Amino acid sequence: MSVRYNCSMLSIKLNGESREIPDAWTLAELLKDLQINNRYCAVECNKQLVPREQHSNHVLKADDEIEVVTLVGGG
Amino acid sequence: MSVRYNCSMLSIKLNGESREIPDAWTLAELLKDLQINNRYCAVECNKQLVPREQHSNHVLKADDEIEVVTLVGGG
Amino acid sequence: MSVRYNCSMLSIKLNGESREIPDAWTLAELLKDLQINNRYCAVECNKQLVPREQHSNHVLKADDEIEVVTLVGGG
Amino acid sequence: MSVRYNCSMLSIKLNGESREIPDAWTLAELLKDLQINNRYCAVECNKQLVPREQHSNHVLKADDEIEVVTLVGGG
Amino acid sequence: MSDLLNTADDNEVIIGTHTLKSRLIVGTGKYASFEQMQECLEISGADVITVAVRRERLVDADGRNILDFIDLDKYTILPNTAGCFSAEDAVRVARLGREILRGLENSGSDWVKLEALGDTKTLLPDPVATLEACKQLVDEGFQVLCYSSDDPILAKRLKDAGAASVMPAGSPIGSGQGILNPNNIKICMEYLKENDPNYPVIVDAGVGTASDVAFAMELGCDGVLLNTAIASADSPHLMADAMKLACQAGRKAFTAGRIPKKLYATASSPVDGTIVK
Amino acid sequence: MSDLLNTADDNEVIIGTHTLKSRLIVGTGKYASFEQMQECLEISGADVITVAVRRERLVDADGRNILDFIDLDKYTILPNTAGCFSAEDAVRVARLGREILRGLENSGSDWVKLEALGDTKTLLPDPVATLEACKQLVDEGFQVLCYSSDDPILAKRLKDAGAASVMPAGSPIGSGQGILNPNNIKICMEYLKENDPNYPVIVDAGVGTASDVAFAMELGCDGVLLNTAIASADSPHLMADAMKLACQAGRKAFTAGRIPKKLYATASSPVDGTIVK
Amino acid sequence: MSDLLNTADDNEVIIGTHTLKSRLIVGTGKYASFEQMQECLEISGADVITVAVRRERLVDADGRNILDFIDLDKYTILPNTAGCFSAEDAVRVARLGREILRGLENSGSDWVKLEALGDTKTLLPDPVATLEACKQLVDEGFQVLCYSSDDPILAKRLKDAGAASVMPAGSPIGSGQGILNPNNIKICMEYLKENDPNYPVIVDAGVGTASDVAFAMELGCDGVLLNTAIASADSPHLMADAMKLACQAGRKAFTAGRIPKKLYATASSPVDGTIVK
Amino acid sequence: MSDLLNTADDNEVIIGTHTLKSRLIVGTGKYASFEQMQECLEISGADVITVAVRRERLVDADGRNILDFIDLDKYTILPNTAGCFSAEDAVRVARLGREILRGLENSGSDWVKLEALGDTKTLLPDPVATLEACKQLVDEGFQVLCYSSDDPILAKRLKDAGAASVMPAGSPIGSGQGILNPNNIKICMEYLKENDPNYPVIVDAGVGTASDVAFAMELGCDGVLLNTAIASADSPHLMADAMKLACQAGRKAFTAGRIPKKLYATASSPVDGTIVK
Repeated sequence: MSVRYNCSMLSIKLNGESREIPDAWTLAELLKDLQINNRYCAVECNKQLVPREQHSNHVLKADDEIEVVTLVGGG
Repeated sequence: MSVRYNCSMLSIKLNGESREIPDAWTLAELLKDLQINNRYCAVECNKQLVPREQHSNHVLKADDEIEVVTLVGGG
Repeated sequence: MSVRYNCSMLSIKLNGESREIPDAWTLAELLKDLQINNRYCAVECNKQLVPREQHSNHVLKADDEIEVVTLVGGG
Repeated sequence: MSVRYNCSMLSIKLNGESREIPDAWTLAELLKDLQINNRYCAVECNKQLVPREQHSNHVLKADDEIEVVTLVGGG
Repeated sequence: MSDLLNTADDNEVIIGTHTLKSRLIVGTGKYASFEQMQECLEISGADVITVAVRRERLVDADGRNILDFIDLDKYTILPNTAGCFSAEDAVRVARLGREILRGLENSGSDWVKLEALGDTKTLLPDPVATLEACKQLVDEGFQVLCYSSDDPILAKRLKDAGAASVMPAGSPIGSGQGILNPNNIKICMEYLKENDPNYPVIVDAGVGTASDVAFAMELGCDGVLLNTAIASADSPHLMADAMKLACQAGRKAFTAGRIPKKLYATASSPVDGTIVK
Repeated sequence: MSDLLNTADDNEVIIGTHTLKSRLIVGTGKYASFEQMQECLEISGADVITVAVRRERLVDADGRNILDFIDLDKYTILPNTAGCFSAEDAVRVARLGREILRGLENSGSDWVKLEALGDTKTLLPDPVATLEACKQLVDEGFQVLCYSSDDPILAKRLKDAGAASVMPAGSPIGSGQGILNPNNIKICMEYLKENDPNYPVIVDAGVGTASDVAFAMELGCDGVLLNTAIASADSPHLMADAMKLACQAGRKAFTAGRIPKKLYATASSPVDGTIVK
Repeated sequence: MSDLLNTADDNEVIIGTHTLKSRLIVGTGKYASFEQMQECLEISGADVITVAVRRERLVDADGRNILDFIDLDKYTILPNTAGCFSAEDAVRVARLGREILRGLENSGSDWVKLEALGDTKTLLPDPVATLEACKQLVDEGFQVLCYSSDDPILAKRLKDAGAASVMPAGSPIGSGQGILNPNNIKICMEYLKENDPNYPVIVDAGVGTASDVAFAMELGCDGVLLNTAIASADSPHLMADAMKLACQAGRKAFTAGRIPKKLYATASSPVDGTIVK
Repeated sequence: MSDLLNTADDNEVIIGTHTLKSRLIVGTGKYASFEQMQECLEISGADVITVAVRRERLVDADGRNILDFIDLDKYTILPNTAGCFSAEDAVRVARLGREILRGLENSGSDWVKLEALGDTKTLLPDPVATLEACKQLVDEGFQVLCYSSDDPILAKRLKDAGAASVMPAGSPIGSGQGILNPNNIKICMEYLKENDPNYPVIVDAGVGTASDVAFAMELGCDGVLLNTAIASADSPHLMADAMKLACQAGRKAFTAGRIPKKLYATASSPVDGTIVK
């Protein structure tokens, strides 16, 4: 994801990899930026589930550990 | 089979039990007398199969060992 | 154990059964009274093991729950 | 066994392989020539066992099939 | 979807001149009634059923004969030689069975389930009498399906003697123990199907429940012959249905090629991508 | 004829608030393609399928998601917590799975297949973590189906902790060894179904072929959960069909009440009336 | 000749601080008399015997105590916590057992066979109580030999909790079914002996006869603990002798390295040189 | 103490005119060297050993003969007819074996281990050739020990034909699979020992390790004949010792009368008197 914003950035961990994102982004904006199919996913912030309804007003902070998961084949 | 003939008799073995039958009876006459459903049966005389077609001309002799068998349930 | 003392008694539980014993008896006196082979036994008072050495100075109180156990055959 | 006899020879089969031996040899002479430990062996001539005692007077003939066997390890 | 499944119609099996639409051959003995037998046979989906040959009861108990309850066009009858303990008797009974089926014009008039037994206690087959009877019956033009022990060498000899099928016992008749020696059954198959993959090998006797049938088919057997397991179940109808399904299931599992057996796991869920590590 | 068979519709099993029309629960892992998975699921007749929860691959390999191949109205999805080795992680993953299924409005949003494993080598379940996670998940309102060892005492503890179903392993995941300790499964059933005959006990893991499934059902288990046995078979489609049939066959055989096992025979053909003796 | 046999004296096994001269640990329960027990123990060759802790019968039936029949110098006594269904009770009983053995100055005063059972019906071990009690007893300085299920993950947790030995059940106590899940025992061994080959793993419970003992040893177990199989045999003396020999036989077979299993033969007699071909 | 043990000296078994002091009969094939063979035979405790009959290698590889390594006074040699695939050949080889042993004045000159095999691939016995050869050899005064399949009817026929002992295979020669069909071995025993409890039945072939031997003896067999299991073990000496001990252990366990098998426990420790309840 090429960094192309002209505001201060903050670093978070997304699915185990560190990533720079614009300050004060909400989860919703992050997901939109990742072009992720929201319906198929669930999101955790610092090991706490963030329900779908709260994505748009969940403001990300520095060093937040975000997990974006989906369903895959399994036994 | 009540005995009610006024001719000389001869003794045969039918299915292991001795039985008196009128002299010179054929197999067909025996079977008819036994009211046996010919279609469901096969007959042996002295361990030799007597095909259906020969029942009427197979004359019984004294001490003949007749086996009249049919099909039953089996594994 | 026939009761034959002329002092005040107190009631304890011994191996699950209630029993009257003279006031201020020590464990050692109880065991001696029971003619139990001390070497083969261990004693618990209120679920706490009372080591052999302390039997003689362990004074019994009302409602103490005493367990006197030994070794038996086992798998 | 190098051939070094100056009399007429005849051919026999020994343990499946053809072999020239002096005419009128007895089994005993054959075995001696083969330096076989007689005690450990048994001999068959044309599928017939030749007991030990008869080796010396069993004269070999052309095309005799001789089997000389011994004991080996087995299950 | 269905086209994915039936590559060749895998439920057909050829024994001699007979093409069976079901790999399950069901016996007609030991049912509570002829009616129950009829229903169970239909539920089982079998198109070949076995019968025995017995003396006509002359003074008939209830005047009914099993044949009144068997649709001779729907079923090919396979007469057996149960109750015979010598080759001579087995040949006699086979001829009688053929005679009856010829009279009935049933397609089963050219074959016989050869049973030459050792004794009544175990009803285990007698190898010598079976082999002898097999040769005689083949000479007399029968297609002979030989009930046999699971001795692979005997099985081979029966095939060499012309048997149309060799039917090794899973375990003694009516013992309900299923297949006690899969190793021997596998070796029988190696011998019988050497350069002859379609030679029919049927497990006959001792099957007790559905998983036994499936297991037999998974060994690569061409079919299963059973009677007691259905007739003597608490609910014969349900067990007949179970056996039909199990036979198909086992065959499909065999054809499908199962996973290997290993000491322990390989994850069904992907290992990577877990949030925890 | 059919009325003879389906007394009650015996293929239904109730787990928590869910009524399953098929006793076979099939996994969605390890298939060659999503298409093949879709076809096998349909052939298997399962109406409950399991899935795992994994990190979204962000930069997506092929942009396809399994959910594009699962008819959410036809299947109730049972999310698992595969890949978790502690109670804490298992609870997190369960919540995530529920969140996704709620978003998808799938009926499987209220239950979870709890897997808390000992380690990656054997993928055997960790009794302590499983019990702990089960309690937490029950408290959070999940209907918990616990993948567990075949230890009957642990099984009882899981039920007492509120598990909607206990799912003992037949043998290690993907080992294909079937049911290695029927004795333990029977004792699990005694404990779990004591005064509670309908409590659902599902054999999960290790099943390798059709006869394994039939055998599990014949032990009285309420269903079988499998994945590798179909996905990794040479022909997954055929094996899916085999497993469906075997599951039904086994259930019917269990309900039918099999014959007892004996050392040897009882004649299928009547003993008396033979021409020989 | 003998030097060929005992490379290292292979009958010794070390558990905690104890060096056992026999790999057979024999129980003292269920004998017809103390005398019979004494004779069987001696015949068995065991040098470690287990006992239980029970309430002194005060008004004594026959005034005899088992300890009058046990040579305290010859045998190391291993007290168990049979009859306990919680960690708390198991710890109490262990302390009492230790107290008695200290009084008797028997070498078994520093270890305990931990049994924390699920319930009286099956006497199967309770994994949670066993693990809890193990930790407490290790803290109190006991060398703990844990009677456990054959769940490999639990076995590993018990070792990690400090158990001096893990003793998986072959099958339920007194069931006489031998080793029902060799697969699990093998996996237990892999976990418990990983980088620790001498960690003692003893099969305890369910052994019924000599071949069970030999089989356990052939799996690589370090010993077998049994009681019912000898005490309840028709002739306990003979069975004690049988078990001694079987234990040695199994150990030697394990150490000797058996031949592989194959479908069929390799000739024992040389193939070439036969007169027939 | 020892008087408690050896009621009658239970290790003796009578076969024809021979009284064996050991129930283990050991083969002399496939050892790494004659020296190793000699040592293993001695360790095994066997007093009957089997040999094969082969063509003298005339131009001798190493000039050594097995007989130089066999103490003819200590061992009774049992010659076999390995390598024969017809009755005719088996009879020839038996005569040759007898001739050699007569020359050697060994006590084994009056008996033979009859092996008439089906084919080289499996080395399974041919029932027809075995029966035929048995009759001929009995006529010629041999005491015939028949290597046979585990077909009970064949076993009975061999006894009726005069066999001094019937030796059913546990599994194919050298397959190391032990006893694959205990059910058949039990039925063989019923037939062979009906009103003749001392008729010797020896399990021959397929034994792989000590527990196999113990199991055979626990079935009531009179002895075990093996070769590959010792000769091809990693350490033949240790395995020879293991087999000796296992044979004795199994016999004693059989004589002792084992405990019954049950689903689960009966407590080894007394139930009452626990401090907890």
